[in-house]
Amino acid sequence: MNPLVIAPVLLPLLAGTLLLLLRGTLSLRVRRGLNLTMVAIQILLATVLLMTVSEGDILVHTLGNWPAPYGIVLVADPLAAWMLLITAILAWFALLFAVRGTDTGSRHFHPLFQLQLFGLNGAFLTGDLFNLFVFFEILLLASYGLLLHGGGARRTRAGLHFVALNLAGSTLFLFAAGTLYGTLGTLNMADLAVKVAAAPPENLGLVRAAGLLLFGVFALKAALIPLHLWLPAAYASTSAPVAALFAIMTKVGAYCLLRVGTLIFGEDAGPVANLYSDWLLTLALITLIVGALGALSATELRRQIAYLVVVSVGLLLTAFGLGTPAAIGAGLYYLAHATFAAAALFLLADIIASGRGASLDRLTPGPAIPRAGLIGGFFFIAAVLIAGLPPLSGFLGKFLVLKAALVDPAWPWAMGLVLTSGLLGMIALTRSGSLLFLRADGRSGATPASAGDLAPIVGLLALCLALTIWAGPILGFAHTAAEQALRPQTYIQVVLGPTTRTEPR
Amino acid sequence: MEALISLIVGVLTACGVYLILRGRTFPLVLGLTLLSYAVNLFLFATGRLAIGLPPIIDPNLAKPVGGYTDPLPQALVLTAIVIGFAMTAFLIMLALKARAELGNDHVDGRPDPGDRA
Amino acid sequence: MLEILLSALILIGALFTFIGSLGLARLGDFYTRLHGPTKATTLGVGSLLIASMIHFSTQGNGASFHEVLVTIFLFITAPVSAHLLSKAALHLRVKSLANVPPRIDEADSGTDSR
Amino acid sequence: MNLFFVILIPFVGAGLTGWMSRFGRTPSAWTAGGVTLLALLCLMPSAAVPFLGETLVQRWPWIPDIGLDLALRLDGLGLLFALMILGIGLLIILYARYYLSARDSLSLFYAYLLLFMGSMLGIVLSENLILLLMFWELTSLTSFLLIGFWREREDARKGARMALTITGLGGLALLGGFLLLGEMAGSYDLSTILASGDRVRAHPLYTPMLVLILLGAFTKSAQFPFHFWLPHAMAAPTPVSAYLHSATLVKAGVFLLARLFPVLSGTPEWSWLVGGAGLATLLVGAWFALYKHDLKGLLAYSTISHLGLITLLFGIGTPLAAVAGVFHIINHATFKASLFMAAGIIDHECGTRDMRRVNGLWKFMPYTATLAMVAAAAMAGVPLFNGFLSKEMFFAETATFYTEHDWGWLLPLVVVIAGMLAVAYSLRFTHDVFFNGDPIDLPRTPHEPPFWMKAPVGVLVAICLLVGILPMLTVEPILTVAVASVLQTPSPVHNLAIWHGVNLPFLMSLAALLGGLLIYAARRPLFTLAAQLEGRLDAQAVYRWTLGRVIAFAAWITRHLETGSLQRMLLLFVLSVLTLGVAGFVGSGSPLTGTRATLPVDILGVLVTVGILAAAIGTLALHRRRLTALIVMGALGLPVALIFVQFSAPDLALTQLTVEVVTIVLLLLALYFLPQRSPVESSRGTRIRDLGVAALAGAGTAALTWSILTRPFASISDYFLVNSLPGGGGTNVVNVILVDFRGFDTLGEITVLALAGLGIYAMLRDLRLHGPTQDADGRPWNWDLHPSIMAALTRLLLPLVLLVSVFILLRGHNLPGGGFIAGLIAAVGLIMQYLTNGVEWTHRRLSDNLHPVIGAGLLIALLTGLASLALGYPFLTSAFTHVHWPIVGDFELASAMAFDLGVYLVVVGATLLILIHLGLLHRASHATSLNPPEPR
Amino acid sequence: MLNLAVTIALGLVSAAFALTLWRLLRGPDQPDRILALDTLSVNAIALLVLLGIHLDSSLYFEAALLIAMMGFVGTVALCKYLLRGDIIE
Amino acid sequence: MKLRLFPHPVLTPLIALIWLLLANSLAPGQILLGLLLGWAIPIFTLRFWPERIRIHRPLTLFRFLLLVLYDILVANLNVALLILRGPRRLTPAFVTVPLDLRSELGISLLANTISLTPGTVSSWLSPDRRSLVVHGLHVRNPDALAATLKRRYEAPLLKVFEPC
Ligand code: NA
Ligand code: NA
Repeated sequence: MNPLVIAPVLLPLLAGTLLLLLRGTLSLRVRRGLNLTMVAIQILLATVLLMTVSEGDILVHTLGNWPAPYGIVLVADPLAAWMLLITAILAWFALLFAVRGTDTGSRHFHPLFQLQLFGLNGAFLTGDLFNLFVFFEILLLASYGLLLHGGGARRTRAGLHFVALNLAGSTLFLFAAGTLYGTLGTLNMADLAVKVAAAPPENLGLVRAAGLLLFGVFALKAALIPLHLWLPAAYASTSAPVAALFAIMTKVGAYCLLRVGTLIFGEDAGPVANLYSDWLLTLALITLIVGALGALSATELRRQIAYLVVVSVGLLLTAFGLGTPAAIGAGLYYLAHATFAAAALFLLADIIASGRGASLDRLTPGPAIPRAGLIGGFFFIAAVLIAGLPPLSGFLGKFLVLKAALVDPAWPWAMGLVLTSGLLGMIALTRSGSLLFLRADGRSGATPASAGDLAPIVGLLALCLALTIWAGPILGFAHTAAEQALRPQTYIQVVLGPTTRTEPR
Repeated sequence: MEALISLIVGVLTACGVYLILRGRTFPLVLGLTLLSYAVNLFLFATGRLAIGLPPIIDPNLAKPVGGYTDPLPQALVLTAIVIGFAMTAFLIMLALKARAELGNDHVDGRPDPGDRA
Repeated sequence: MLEILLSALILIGALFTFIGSLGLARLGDFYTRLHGPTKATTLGVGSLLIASMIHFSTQGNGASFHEVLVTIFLFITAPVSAHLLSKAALHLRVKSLANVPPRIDEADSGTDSR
Repeated sequence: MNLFFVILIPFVGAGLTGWMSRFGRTPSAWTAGGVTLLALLCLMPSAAVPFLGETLVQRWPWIPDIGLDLALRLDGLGLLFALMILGIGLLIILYARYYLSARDSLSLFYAYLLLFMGSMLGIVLSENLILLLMFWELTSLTSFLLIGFWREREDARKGARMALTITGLGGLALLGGFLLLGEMAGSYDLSTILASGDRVRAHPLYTPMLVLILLGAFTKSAQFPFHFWLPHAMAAPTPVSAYLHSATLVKAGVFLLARLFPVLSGTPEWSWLVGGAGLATLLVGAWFALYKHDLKGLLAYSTISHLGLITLLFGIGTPLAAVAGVFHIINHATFKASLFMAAGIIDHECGTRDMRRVNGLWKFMPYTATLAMVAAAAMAGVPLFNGFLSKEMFFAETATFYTEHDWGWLLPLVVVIAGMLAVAYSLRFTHDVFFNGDPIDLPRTPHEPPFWMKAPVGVLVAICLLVGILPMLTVEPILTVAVASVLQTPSPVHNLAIWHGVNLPFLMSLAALLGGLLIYAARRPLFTLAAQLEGRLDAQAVYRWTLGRVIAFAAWITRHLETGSLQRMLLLFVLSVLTLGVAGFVGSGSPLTGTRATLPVDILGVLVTVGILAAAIGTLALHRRRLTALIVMGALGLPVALIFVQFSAPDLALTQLTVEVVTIVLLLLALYFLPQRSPVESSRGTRIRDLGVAALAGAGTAALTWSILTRPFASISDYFLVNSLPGGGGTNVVNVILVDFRGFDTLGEITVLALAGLGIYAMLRDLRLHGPTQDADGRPWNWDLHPSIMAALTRLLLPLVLLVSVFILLRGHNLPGGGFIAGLIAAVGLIMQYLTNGVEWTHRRLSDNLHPVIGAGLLIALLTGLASLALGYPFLTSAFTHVHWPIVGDFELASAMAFDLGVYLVVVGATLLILIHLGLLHRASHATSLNPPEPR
Repeated sequence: MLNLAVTIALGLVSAAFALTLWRLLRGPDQPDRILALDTLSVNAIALLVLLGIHLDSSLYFEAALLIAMMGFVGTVALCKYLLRGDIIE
Repeated sequence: MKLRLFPHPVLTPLIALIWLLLANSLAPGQILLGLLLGWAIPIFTLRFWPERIRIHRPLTLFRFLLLVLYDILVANLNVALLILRGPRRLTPAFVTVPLDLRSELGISLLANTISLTPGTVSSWLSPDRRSLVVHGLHVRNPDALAATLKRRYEAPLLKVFEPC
């Protein structure tokens, strides 16, 4: 039993509950401060957890003191810790942006924000398939609340689509989980891994079907083609801090594809080994190119960024689909980059939109943004990041994935499509950048973005810079996480191993 | 009985799918409700069907482990029902919001083409 | 003896339940159909519940009277339901075999405050 | 580590220069110049190394795992380029100080320039291939900034974008090529790669790798057919053109050819691709240069042509050709930089660069004219100027080629023609600008520019002359070491003398000079011909067309994919899921039906099946009449609950029944604000398609259910049955699972419920909806708000309902029931009061602030779990004990009960919050709300 | 005998259930359908009681009680909708 | 204050009784719990009870209840026969019953009683609450029916709930 494992889950729940209860009691200032502090503590917790597991250790918390596979377990391995840290950091910057005013646009922003983190952290930590479903619902419902935060017709429509699709996705999740339970009799993911590997041939059909249905669930969350269509509108029409926070949402799907794909349907899964690989690689590559085409055709900046998020999903899942330690390590490195870069761009897009008067973020000639030089500089850097141009982390991530792809028979496809999508993305960003910053006529009269508005953006960009500079050690960690994920025996042993009950009841 | 349950799940799914493919918010909600009926029954059935063996332990009677039906799917369905209810409620609210902001109840907010039939 | 009583109660209950639904299915307009279920079922389910009460009280696990509660509930609610249904049908001017008193139409076609 | 500083200094200096802007133009210029000088100084300590025949490598570990280090190298080639970059850079900085007007932000310009300079230095000094690539891309990006410097000009923006697109394309190809090359050589370090040429050339992937790398080099060096971006880049301020298109940007491509020469060259593929591209570029560039009326356009095409010449030399691939190539790199850099600067001066002085108007400048600016004419002569390959020397070596190489290949005679012929064209356009530059009558309609009256603007030109022209006359003294040493590093062997014997006697190359030079004169003399008909040809064979048009097609395709595909239609998304989702499920099952060869015995069909089973099918299909059939569909769907809950009862799930039956009615109330609340009917929108075909898809989905889930139900089964549940009472203290195993074994799920589940409540509440804030004042048939609503018979009796029911709720809550741990069901019952009881008595009446008796209830519920559940954590047990560890009190007897106290209480509160709070606030929607939408009269 | 009675009763109640279902689908008016839905609950209670006797288990009592309560609420809500549209006002 | 603590002397034992019915047990613990709930629930719910229910003649009420039970039995037999005979022989009619009862509860109880018994359903209450329209399944003489209803049900209810 290690409280460190459960702390990242309990803290946001507690914070969310308190923020809800104290809504009327505490002033907005105090609530903002409280929220920021809580997220900062989560960063700290995630860092400590990451340090603890950085050598490949796995920590388990058996909830209710019931041993796995009977009770629910939370499992912190390097992969989970990595996701937690990225989430917490991202959340802090998104919140920092939100507390400058957008958080007052709707009731309950602060509790919803914390509960969203509860859902995210829980999804990363849980070792139980059904519990994963529950956390999916939490993070989705919280995100629905946040997505609609502020209102507006477009936002509402996007929200409706998002909710409806995800409800269909939830139904599918239950079908898949039910099939696995009905066939294998367990829900613990480590136990499922054991049982899947030992499944008799007559049950393989059900196991495979369930596995691929789960794939569908996660693909929907991850925005893998053809299930990516919800993303552009949803991301493009929500408020900036929420869109920034959403940068992690697709990664939840990607994480689950990786987790389930390596743990339950991984190398050791016997006849269903590597069930996801081919599907994942093929679809991810198509996603890459479709996303890039979308970015190229976008007529609004935020939609363009949303499509670039689709592209990053494609690259990320290409890495996961390749399935080697090098590729997955590269993917995990890229994941952090893509999250921060997309978030920075979404925040920046908000500043650009509010600086252009009535033109908003439409990619048409419009008035100049106040402090265009500075903001243009940030945009330039962020664009370089997201387009994967040298020398920043985006390039490194892309390079690492491509390098890892060379051992795969599909490498020409991977290389061709990755490079093409990179080119298209670059063309798209050049067009929009030159339109927004070079081709401005007149002044919009909007108030210039303050240093405080820009601080979260600078912070996120600095994070990407840090990812670039310390790529060596970070990638080292990512490789540890990848190897750990690809060798699930340790995970299984730690989870299912000799009972970890604190003492007999 | 198993065939009947399968049939029920299948028909509920089919009706649900058809309804969610209609372009209005209300049928969408109805369809998702039908789908959640289908999946709840399915989830329940994964514990297999047993008559008269509710998982209520009788402390006086030392029934064997096989003397009760599988309780776990029931717990899962309970959770799923609650979550489904919450989601449905939210979707309904969203449908109303969409109606208010888009001016009609088409899922894409398309202007009303009128009743063609 | 007990078994005969029980069987009789059960059969009476089932029969009345059936007749109630039969009325619902057969009768000519809504207002007449309304009589079937609201009456026949109260007695039908009442008998069944009494049967259940007797059955479980004689099983050796002590008296079982909680069925009374269901009966109470049904007896309070069934007439209210019937009244509301009838009121709604009158409001909607559902086709009636009997002549509807004109004052109902007058009152119901007014505006929505008293 | 001085090499690092050489690169780093310009980058840091860029920031410094930008910061200096606050002190004015001159300090900016001084800073930029100082930075460049500093970088040059930093290079000096190592400058001798190449001359000793060594290669200096400096390394700083970065990502050692993948062989990506910050590794720099200094060899002859690198030194040569670094000197050119810094030296010409210095001159450009000086020139730009005077060239740019007061409106332009000089410091920004210098900052971009220094960034570009640093990137360029990075390319030429990189030891690691990936590092080289990074700098390569950085030059694309920074050149984008430089070309688009005059952002208000459309041509500048377009030119910049085009340059970035083409060089970016090349950069990406280069990435692919480098990746492959690195795999082949086993390292990204040039030292290793340059030593593994044989292995690389023998590798099966050599050709694709070569093509990719050449794509990179050719796009950067504006080789045909990628040459068209370069003339458009002329929209840049002239110092930029002078810098980028003489010594730096475009030279990066040929630098790469030189850099990788030992690894890549020596194969037919290399010869054909590189030679072919070079030859085509040489010719095409020269041809177009002649007809450009824009002075800079002429120079741009001539640059293309010269780049083609250099490429062709590397394509020929002999050691001597390499010598000529490197030599011409130097020469071209000097004369072209000076020519661009001269063109800039003319533009600056005349206000136009159109040679049809710019005439006879000799009279206005004789010094400038002299300098320009010298440089033009070098470009033409006139003896005594540096261009002559390298061009003659070039002719010599083509002549050698002729002796060794069939059809080889074509090459000297073609290059002589290109040479003639070069002479002709050089002549035009000289004659048309400085002589040819008087200027026509110039915006300004030209005169000599400031001295410091001419000085850089003078320096470069001096170099042209010095090299041209005294090659052995001036250029020979650096050329030798540069060639040595290109070839990775000592430089071959070459003779840089001016006079080699009358040989074939000399005759070719002579022919070129004379032919050029003739062509220029007969230019008029040629101009007419060119004007007629214009627009055909236009690579730029191809580019625009391609880009346009790509964007149109992107828009087309995106429009067709992302239609914004939810129906489409859902359809795709269902189809995807079907595909996945079927692929999963069918691919396995498992039988559909398992071996487990099935239960016999009984009457209840048939009944519920009929009931459910009737209700489901009825809902579907009647879905357009919404209320009817809702009523029919309301009948689903009963048979489903009966199934749960029949198959031993009493808890589920109770839950199903309560949730069902709450859902119906919810749907009714919503329906009030929605149309009462759904129009038919989809066509018959669509409906049939949807029915088909729905039927397939139904068949899929039915098959899945059947397949599972007919299979034998063993699960972890035995553990729950065994441990529920001794370990969890309850006999209702389902409830013990919910509050104990899987209490964490339940915690999540109530969070979901709370979130739904909060989310809905949050959404309601600005929601305005107008409920209809009459029903669907146009009938006004009934006058009776709260029929009194209903109201009076349901009030009586409240205590009863609450009692049942408490009953269900307390017994849940041991018998069917529990916090969730109990909470819903209480909520329904309270909702009933709202239904029958109205909001106002009820609110006078019951607070509508439900947030504290939800919060308290969550907190109780959370604290129950935290308590165990505080005691050193895992979260949510339960404890229970049996207490014996007199009279009362034995009763159980369990922490799980507290947890269940939390669940209860959240359920009551959230359900009421949702329903009441939905109910209040109507009132919220009316400023003057109808105040329902209070029933007495 | 009891078993026989219960079996016959189950048959009768099932028939009632089916008839009610028919009315539910047939309509023709909304009150007819609501009435059918209400009757369906009562039929279901009857079925549950019979099932309880048949299986000799009292665990079904709560379900019957809840059907009685919830059926009423459903009927009231639906009637209120027909009368007023706005059911919580 | 006293009223707040023990809001309803009748309700408390009634709730306790119902609790015991629910629990199906007479254990001392359950009795105590029942009383506890009988005390607690009215505190919360009394606000929902608009008027004090005063029963003036308990014996009349009891007799009334027996009468109603008897009528229900007979009514059910009648209705069953009517239904089995088929729809054609029926002569349904709406009958207006003028009301002397004034209290909401009284009227409600009357309406419910009418609905529960012989072939009649209370269909409509006039806005002024002075008359109740009853639907009869098989009515031969509407006025006689109205009179019977008044005599048989309204009179005792008047005595019990509105004796003045
Ligand atoms: Na001229
Ligand atoms: Na309302």
